[in-house]
Amino acid sequence: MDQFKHLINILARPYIMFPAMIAAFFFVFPPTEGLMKINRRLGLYKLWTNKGGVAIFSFMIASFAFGLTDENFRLIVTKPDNVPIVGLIFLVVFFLWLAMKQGWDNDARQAKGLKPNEAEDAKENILVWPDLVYIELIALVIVSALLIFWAVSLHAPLEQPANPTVSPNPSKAPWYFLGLQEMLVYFDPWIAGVLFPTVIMLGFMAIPFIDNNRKGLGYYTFNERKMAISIFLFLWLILWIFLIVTGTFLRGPNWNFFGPFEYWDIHKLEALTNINLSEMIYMIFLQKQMPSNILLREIWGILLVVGYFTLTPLILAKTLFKDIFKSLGPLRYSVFIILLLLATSLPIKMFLRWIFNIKYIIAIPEFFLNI
Amino acid sequence: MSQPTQTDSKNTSAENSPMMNRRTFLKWSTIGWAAFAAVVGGYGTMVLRYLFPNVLFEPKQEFRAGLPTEYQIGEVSERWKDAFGTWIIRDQEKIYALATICTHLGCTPNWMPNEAKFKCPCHGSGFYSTGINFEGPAPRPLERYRIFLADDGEIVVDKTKKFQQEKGEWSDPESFISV
Amino acid sequence: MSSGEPNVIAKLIDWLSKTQVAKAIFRTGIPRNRRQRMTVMLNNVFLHLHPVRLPKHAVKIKYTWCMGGLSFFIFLVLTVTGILLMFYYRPTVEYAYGDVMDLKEQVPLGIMREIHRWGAHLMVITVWLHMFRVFMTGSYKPPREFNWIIGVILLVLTMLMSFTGYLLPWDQLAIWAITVGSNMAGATPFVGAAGPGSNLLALGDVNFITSASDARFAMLGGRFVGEGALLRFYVLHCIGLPFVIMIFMIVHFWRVRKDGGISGPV
Amino acid sequence: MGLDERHYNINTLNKLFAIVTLVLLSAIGLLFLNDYARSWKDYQSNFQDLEIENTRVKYDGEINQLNADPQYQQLQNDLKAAKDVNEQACSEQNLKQAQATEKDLTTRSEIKKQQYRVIKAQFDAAKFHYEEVVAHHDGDVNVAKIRYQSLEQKTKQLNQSIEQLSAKLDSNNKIFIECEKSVKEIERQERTLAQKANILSRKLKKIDPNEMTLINRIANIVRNLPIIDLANPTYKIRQIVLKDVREDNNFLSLPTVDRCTTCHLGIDNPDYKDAPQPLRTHPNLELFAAKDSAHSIEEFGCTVCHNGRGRGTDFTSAAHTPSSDEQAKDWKEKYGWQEMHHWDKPMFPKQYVEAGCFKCHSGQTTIKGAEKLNLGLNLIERAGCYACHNIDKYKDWPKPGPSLQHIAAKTTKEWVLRWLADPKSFRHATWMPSYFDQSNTNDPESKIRSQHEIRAIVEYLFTQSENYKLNELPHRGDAQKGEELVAAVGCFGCHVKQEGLSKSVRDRNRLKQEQGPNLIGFGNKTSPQWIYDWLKDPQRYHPQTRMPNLRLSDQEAADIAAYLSKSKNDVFNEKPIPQVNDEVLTTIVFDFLKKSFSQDQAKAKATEMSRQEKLTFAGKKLIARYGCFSCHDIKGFDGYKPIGTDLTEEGSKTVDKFDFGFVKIDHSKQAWIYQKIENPRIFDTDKIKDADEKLMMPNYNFSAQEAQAITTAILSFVKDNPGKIKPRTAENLTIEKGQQIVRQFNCQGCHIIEDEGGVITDSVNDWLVTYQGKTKTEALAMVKTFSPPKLMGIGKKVQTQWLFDFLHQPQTVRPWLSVRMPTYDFNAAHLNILLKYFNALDKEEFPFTEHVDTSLTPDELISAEKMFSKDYFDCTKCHVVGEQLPAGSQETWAPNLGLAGKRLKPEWVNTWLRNPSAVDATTKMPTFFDPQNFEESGPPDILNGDENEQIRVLRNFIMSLSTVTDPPQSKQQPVKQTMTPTEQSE
Repeated sequence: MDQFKHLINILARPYIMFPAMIAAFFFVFPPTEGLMKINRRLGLYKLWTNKGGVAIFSFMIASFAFGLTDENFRLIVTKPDNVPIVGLIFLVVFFLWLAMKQGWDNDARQAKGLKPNEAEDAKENILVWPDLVYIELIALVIVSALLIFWAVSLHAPLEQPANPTVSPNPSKAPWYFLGLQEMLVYFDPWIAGVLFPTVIMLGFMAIPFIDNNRKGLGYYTFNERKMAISIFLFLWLILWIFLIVTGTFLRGPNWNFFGPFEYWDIHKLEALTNINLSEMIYMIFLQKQMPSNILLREIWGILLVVGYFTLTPLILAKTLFKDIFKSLGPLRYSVFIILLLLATSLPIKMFLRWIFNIKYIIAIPEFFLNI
Repeated sequence: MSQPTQTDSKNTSAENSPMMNRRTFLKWSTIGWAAFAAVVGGYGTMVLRYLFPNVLFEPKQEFRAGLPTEYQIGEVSERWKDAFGTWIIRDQEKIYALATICTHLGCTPNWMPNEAKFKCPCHGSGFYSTGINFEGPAPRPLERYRIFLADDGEIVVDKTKKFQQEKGEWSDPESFISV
Repeated sequence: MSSGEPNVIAKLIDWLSKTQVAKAIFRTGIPRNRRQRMTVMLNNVFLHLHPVRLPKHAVKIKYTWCMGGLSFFIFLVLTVTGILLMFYYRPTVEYAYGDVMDLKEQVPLGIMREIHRWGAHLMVITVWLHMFRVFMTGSYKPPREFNWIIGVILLVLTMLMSFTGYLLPWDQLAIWAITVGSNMAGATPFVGAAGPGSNLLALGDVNFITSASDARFAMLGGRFVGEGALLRFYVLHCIGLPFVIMIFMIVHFWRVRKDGGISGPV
Repeated sequence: MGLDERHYNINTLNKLFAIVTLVLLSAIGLLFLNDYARSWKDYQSNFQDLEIENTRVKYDGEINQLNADPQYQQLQNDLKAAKDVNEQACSEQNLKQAQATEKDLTTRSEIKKQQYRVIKAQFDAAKFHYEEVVAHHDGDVNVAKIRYQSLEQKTKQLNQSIEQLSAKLDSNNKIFIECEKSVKEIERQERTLAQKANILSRKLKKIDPNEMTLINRIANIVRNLPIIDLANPTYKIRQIVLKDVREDNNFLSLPTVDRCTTCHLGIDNPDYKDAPQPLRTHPNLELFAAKDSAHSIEEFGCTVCHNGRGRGTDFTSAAHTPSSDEQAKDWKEKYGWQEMHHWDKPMFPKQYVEAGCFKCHSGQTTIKGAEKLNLGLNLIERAGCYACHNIDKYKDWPKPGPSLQHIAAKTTKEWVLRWLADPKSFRHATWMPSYFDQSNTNDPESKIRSQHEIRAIVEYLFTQSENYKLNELPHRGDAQKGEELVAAVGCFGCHVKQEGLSKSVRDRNRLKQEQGPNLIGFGNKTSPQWIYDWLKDPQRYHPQTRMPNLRLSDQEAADIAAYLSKSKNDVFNEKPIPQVNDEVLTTIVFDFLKKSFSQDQAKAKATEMSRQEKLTFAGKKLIARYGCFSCHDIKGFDGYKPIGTDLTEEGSKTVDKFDFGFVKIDHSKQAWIYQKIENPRIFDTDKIKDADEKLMMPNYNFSAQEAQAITTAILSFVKDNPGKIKPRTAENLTIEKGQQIVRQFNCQGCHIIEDEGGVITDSVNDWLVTYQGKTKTEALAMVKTFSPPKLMGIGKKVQTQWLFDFLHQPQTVRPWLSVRMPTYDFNAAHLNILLKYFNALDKEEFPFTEHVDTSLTPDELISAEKMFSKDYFDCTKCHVVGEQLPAGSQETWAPNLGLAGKRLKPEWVNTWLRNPSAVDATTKMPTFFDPQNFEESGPPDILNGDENEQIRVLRNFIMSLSTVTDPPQSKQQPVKQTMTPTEQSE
């Protein structure tokens, strides 16, 4: 049993878990026809059937129940402020399943030349009183009851009085910002804390203007909007929800990583000494002294970053995103690709860190400018 | 339903009055709306300025630590240890201020003059007088505070800003005074 | 099974609904027939957020998940519990912690605080799920683009509401969470003291962006999370942000109706 | 028109819109300007100019001094020379090789360090992992171990190579250090020498626009512009927040917040002594504001002493208070000053500024540096204000006036009648205040009524006077001898005997001399027999009196009685005594009766009474009304409460609680109190009042200066508790209690205690001249010897038991003194406090017993006697030993060494012998052991020249003296044995 838990602890490490998640993601939510075929062949779509739902939830509940037998797992999961996140996991998975199930059902109907379920329903009009009003009332009652049960059974946390001189270890932001705090491991605060949130907000606002696919309005579908849904879910599930879960449950003292069954040992040490790209180039490859001129020193990183945001879009437009480029047009495409590249810069930076131990691609601490 | 009337009025306003001079129209409305934009800007500025009070009631984070000449070369001064949690150290070229917080678990180390090191009583971490850790569990060197000379030549230590060696911040000119 | 009693009650209700008072208040009688069921929706200021009739799919909870409605409902719960909490809570460093402690220990039904806190967490979740549903049904597509933008703003405001409320108990959890959060504001390019370019906004030896004049300071009203921050967050939490969120909510609901009601297949 | 559905011309609307928006815009501009313009910014700007000027002057002076300094010149030349030499030695070519090596080594070392950092981190993690695996058994121990060990190996290797590299680097870099060594050394010396100048020049560069670069000069302006001044302005509100100095704010105790330094910028800086206000330095930096003073501004702020509104940053809102009408006018013109009505604690005007001291220093009897306040407090003590007005500080103080229980034995009704009518006509500076013929009772009708009131009071006093049998005068007194005795025994420590005393000269020392009444007019007032009886035992007549017993012989007492009775005031004695008018008397009685009865009943009762009954009835009522019983013991008034307002928190009363009547004075607390003290009845002016409603506070005829002092004191009685008061340690409390006793019994009339007192010295001087035939210069030289001793270091010096005995029952230490230590009626509590007090002053432990072996071996005794003898230190030249008086001249006479064993602490004797002037700088005791050259100072032929041994042995000898020769002064009869130097010399 211990061996098994140990294995899970190892598997949960970001540099194993995260690539695995990404890899699996694109098979489960295939953005392209090619991947879709693989998905079909593997039968992954079966997840979005009733049986699949039962399987998913049985698995989740079973693992959770198993986890609760472990002291360390129990300790962190039942922390009052973490309970909503446990709820969040189950809710997200449930609604993901619900949406995908309806989507695949509708896709199957459309494959047969039928209209989606919603379209069938929409033919008929229903008076709002009492059907909808009553349903809503019932929902309110359920939520009220839930809140009261929750409030009675779980005390809101109140720790020691505020002490500005003693910081708890770890100090965590509120859970809904833990994604940003997790990004802080890989980016400087001005990127993780300011640039990314702003871009996320603006990017979300831009979605209706980028997505010019007229299909899929008002009904669940996957096939008709594979690319859009896949990208959205990647951002939302992997880069937001998953990072929050990691930040809440798997980050312990000194922001070190701890497996779900691992004791939060405050003494745990990790090799966190990383190297800047410029140091790597000059000191390790060229065995030379670092140039004193900042621009000269960081030119490689600057070229890389500029290249990433200029050359990659061009290359992608010619290759992978050829169709998209065609349908979006240059302006929409540029906005889309810049946003996408910004989003993917996070996993890219993560991989650079894990594989090459890179700290900053551009490191100009003199101006607080590190990328 | 209001759609047609709207477009109508737009068209008519400019054309329908023969005596109206398009130029005057533009001039006045430009002035008006420019002024209005300035007013809105002014309101914004008001709110912005309002957010920065002229006095603060925060506890002092700066303290005056006497003249540089009051410290001997090679001395680790414990004068401000109890009151401000700071050691002031003078070596051949500079004076710097070390925080008395062990980087391991936040205990307060002791200065051992005979062995010329800081020794943390909690878990035995040891630091040189530079603040560099060399023994025990401490993961990184002690932190330095911002230090500078006031107008009258006195040393001022500002605890709001810290410099960490592992981030390469000890070369920052604010992290020491050269003497 | 005596058939007399229900009759009496039904008659009584019937009679009551015909009194002048009932008419004055409800205008419509008991919504029994189709016409009445329609007019009740039109005549009631709260109900008339809804249209009179809807396509069938829109009534199905499978389609809507009811997340938008629940978010609004939780917002109302939070408003009520929040107002009640304000009776016992003083936003000063001296009293805040003790007052929250007293809510737990001493104030009758101080469980308001638990409902408020868990409700706040729940609202963040329901708002996210609402957004998720809206995306999955493609409901942001024309003509609803603008309402999607309003929705994103409401989402951000919801998180800010929760963030500002997080500080108020004034315990270790609170100040350090806000410290971590607000340090990010200090890293804002140009206007944050620890952000890139802040030292470019200087003239000669005079720095204009310092820890006492940057974005973080404006947010906290001080250089640290202290009494200034507590008061600012309190005011934002109780007045500032609710006011803004309410305005955006009104626009959001209005546009739902004006943009053709809930989305559906064309 | 109708077609457009328009009413207004759009152009008009545009115009209108543009105009109103422009108006709004200018309103916003005005708003910003209005917010920006603050008067304190002008002061700060002025201060900046001053600061620049000041710094420049200092800098120029510093530079001139440097240039004139030959050492500096020399250094400059040396530097030039050293640089020339260096140019050769440190030239590029010479160092080329080394520079190349340095670069190479540095690079290599940097790279290694980089690797080391990474490997070290990996090693630490691997180590932890290994430990964890071993502990939890969850993983392959061997794998972990191998990884750990290999990393350890690598770490060590890297570390080693880094060390090697840095060693190489060090040896390589020696050449650089060597070649620059001399230059650097000179530069360092130069820096040290020019340090001040450098600091000043740096400061100038920061503040003086002329010294700034262009960009900084622009920045200096920009930073203070509106809006932008949010970031980093030079014009700033300065504030001092003090958590431990509390401001009393209607039941809330809040931290003090003082922003006074926003304008008073030079307050703690001695450089601005002559700067214009508000920039000027505090006038008393030694005690206030300066960093190292007792009340540094950083610790105490301003308003805790000055009052006012600490948060105010404009002239009026800070609640400044002008000290005179002229100043008020001036301020109105200059600053637009207005009286601040909405602040209950306006600043103290300059003349009352010391009123701020008391709230923290209420325990102390004398507050150092607050002369006016001290005078005020002393006046309150002497005048006995506390008797009618409860003041917490004086709760336990005795009644200030003499007992009237036996008044019939002391004086006559006629004298009292005249005295009450106008005490000042008997002794014109008497402390008995005037009750009658005041500004509200000097109309003819009131005058007649007053006469009857006096008559009634006197009648009551004499009716209640108890029998008191005076001791018979045994001898006829000799007035001339009496006069000399009064001068000799020390009466003038507490009394004066002066006709035509001017009250304007009463300072604090004078008050000490006026502890008791002026010794004039006794011939009219009382009989020689009473004086004799009084002198022999004051407590018998008046048990609570503070008059001590001087242990006068019967003859001496009789002589003094004869002398004092000689003094008469004939004018007073001949004042007519008015007749009693029954009608007036009845009115007075009726006025009292109608307070308890109906008009008719009262009338009936009044007419029923006999004249005598009326007089005693009215007398008692009047004494109760005027509060005579507060100061005097009068039978029949037990349990009566003081009649005056409680003054304990008078200073905290708000202005609206004072009744200014129709008197046209400034409506401020201080003006009212001052006016009240100067003329207690003035607020009745122009008021219509019945006789028994009138104000009745008596008039002390204080001078303006005194009234001001008392006002200061009363203003200082507040309820505020700033929190940061002198710590209430047991030691401090003891000292405060001791000071109070010293004050009550006027010890400082004769002795100097805590650097204050000894006012008797002048009269001793007079005595020496008048009765000892000394010239003025002679007298001046010896007056110290003939005055009562200074009480300094008593705790260290004197054994506690001896002091106790002495205070209880004085014995003669200095036989030549004519001034006597009188016997006070101290109770055990008093004595205890005094002992603790003297010990606490010297920080001696109490109770304290010192065990020092003072025995001597026979050999040591011989050495000691040698040292004591004429051949060596010749101690008996000055010191009295037993009954043997010193051989030397009178001005050097010193205390009886025969008493040393019992009296002095052995440790103190040691210290004293070692270096007397270190203990008391004014002593006449010679220093036998030169502290500069201690080892050589003692006589070399005694005890092998060991000075420490010599001192010890001599000390032990002195301590044993009482047993060697039995001193004649026996403790039992110290009085009779007192010898005056005159007798001795004859």
